[in-house]
Amino acid sequence: MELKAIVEAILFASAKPMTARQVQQVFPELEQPDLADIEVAIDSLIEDYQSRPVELKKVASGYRFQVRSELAVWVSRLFEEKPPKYSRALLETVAIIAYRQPVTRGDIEDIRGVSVSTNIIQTLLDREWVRVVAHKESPGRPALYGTTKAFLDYFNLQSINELPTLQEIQNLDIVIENQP
Amino acid sequence: MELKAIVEAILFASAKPMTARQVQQVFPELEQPDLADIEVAIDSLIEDYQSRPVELKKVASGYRFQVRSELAVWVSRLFEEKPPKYSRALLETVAIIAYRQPVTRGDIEDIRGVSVSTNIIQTLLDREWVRVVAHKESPGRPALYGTTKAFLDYFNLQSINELPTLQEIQNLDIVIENQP
Amino acid sequence: MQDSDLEQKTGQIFALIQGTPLLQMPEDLYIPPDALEVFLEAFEGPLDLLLYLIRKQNLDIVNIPVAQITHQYIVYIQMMELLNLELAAEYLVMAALLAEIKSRMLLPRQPDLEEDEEDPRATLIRRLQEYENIKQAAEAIDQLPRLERDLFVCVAEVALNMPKQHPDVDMKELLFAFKQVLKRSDQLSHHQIFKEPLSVRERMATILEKLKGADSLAFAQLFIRKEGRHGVVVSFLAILELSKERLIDIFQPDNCSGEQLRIRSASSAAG
Repeated sequence: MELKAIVEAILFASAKPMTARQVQQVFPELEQPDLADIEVAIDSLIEDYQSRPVELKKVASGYRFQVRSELAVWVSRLFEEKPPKYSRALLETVAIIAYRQPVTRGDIEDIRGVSVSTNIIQTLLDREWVRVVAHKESPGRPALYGTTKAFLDYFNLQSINELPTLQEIQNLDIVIENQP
Repeated sequence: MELKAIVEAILFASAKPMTARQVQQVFPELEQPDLADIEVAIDSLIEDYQSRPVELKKVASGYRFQVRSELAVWVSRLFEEKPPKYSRALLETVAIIAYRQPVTRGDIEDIRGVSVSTNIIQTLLDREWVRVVAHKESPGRPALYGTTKAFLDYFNLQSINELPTLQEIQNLDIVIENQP
Repeated sequence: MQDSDLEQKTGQIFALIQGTPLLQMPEDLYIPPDALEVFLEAFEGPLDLLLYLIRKQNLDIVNIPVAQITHQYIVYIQMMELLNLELAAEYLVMAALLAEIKSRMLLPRQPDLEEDEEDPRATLIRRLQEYENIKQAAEAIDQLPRLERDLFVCVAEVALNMPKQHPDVDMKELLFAFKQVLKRSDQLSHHQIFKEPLSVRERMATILEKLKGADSLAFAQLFIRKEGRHGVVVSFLAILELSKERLIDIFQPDNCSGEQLRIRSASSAAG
């Protein structure tokens, strides 16, 4: 019962589909339930959500909660509007990743002098402008971020070299209307 | 019945808290239910989720589904990055802004007795916890800061009144006189 | 009562601090010197330090013995100077204020003079109270459940055929944001931080990513023939920089098979 509740919470909080094995990994090492128990919990949840507006569905990369397809049409208007502009914090973060890759979140915070929210990193990962290239072997094994091909494509760059040099940026006279 | 299912799906699909009014806007123009009906549906959902691993919670900028706090400790391990820690200086600064808004940077410095670093103000603006609400009509026209709904959302609050109560300042007049 | 207690302890001289005899070791200073430094740095400013001194002795803010507190405060300030801690100017301003209050209290009252200005002692007490309230409120806010730590938003996916909408970003906006970063960080440090050519930084990321799928890679695998001489230089610089930043190890396999140098991520070397 308790296990089922935790599994439900984990699957709801995860931004990506998760396999039973991945769910198991979320538990502290010494308290990991058996894979079979997790699978039982998941099956039972699938049953529970059978006739609810949201269903627990198995997709290629694992299980995820999703809006039942009959209701998707109602929800779709939620995504039609143009999303708001990115914050300056996000733009600064992606620029630092581009110029200083591979960097950890801590490095970015040092350079910006302020903390970087998980949200910003997640947005950049979701947009596939940024990827985790490796993990640094220091306490907490923080992720090292780099930019992607999609980032270059979006900004119409052949390679990262085509970004202006620091010197050029400093001499650049950029005027931006309605700054975020 | 049908309406309630759609409202539930909309609230689950949205990444941000939504007000009843915003939920109403998601419906096609000619089929928008009454605001009152949406509110009834939301109240009923809050009830339904009362004893589930996930709760429907009202925060400053609307309703959101979130993991019940008792389960948070299990879910937190889902995220690689450690949650940010906030320094005392930052927390005291945002507390002053929250309780005394609108305030200038000078006001904050008067209360804390030390200068406020630009980094702290920058972090608070970045996180969109505070914003410039106006400029004071005094030399230099310093910015007046106030807190935002995002600040309240972050701390699970509906309004500024839900912040921990501030102690009253004792009246000194009587005590002072009989000092040596 | 407190005062007579203190007087008894002032018989011996503990130390000379900048020529001033330190007569009495504040009771809470029996801490190893390293810890002392950390301890003193933990104060958020003069008000915080004063509050600490007051609370430590269970004194009432509205009834503080100014002479005693002033003395203790000055001892702390001197400690900080002795440890070469960077002392914010506010600490010295407060020391002067305390000294002024102390001297005023020794003088007979001059009622007509005091009418138009607030008693500095009353002002100080009010500020201490106000700061303490905020300090407590900040601690209470820190305890509130919050996103990222105690609260996690639940989102259900919507399987739609239409692509997800993303905000548009102009290259200008990106460069403008970066220019702001450079402007904020000081001139010297960003030349340090952003000194390698971009192609090298990017290659560093690529090499790390290649290593994710392999225990180790031979040097030769890192050079791409069609990139020519320039590509070789870029790869080479990237390897050196990765090694310098301790992200990879360069090693020679110990089987003596005459094999070339290889690299592995610093993580696999540690394990």
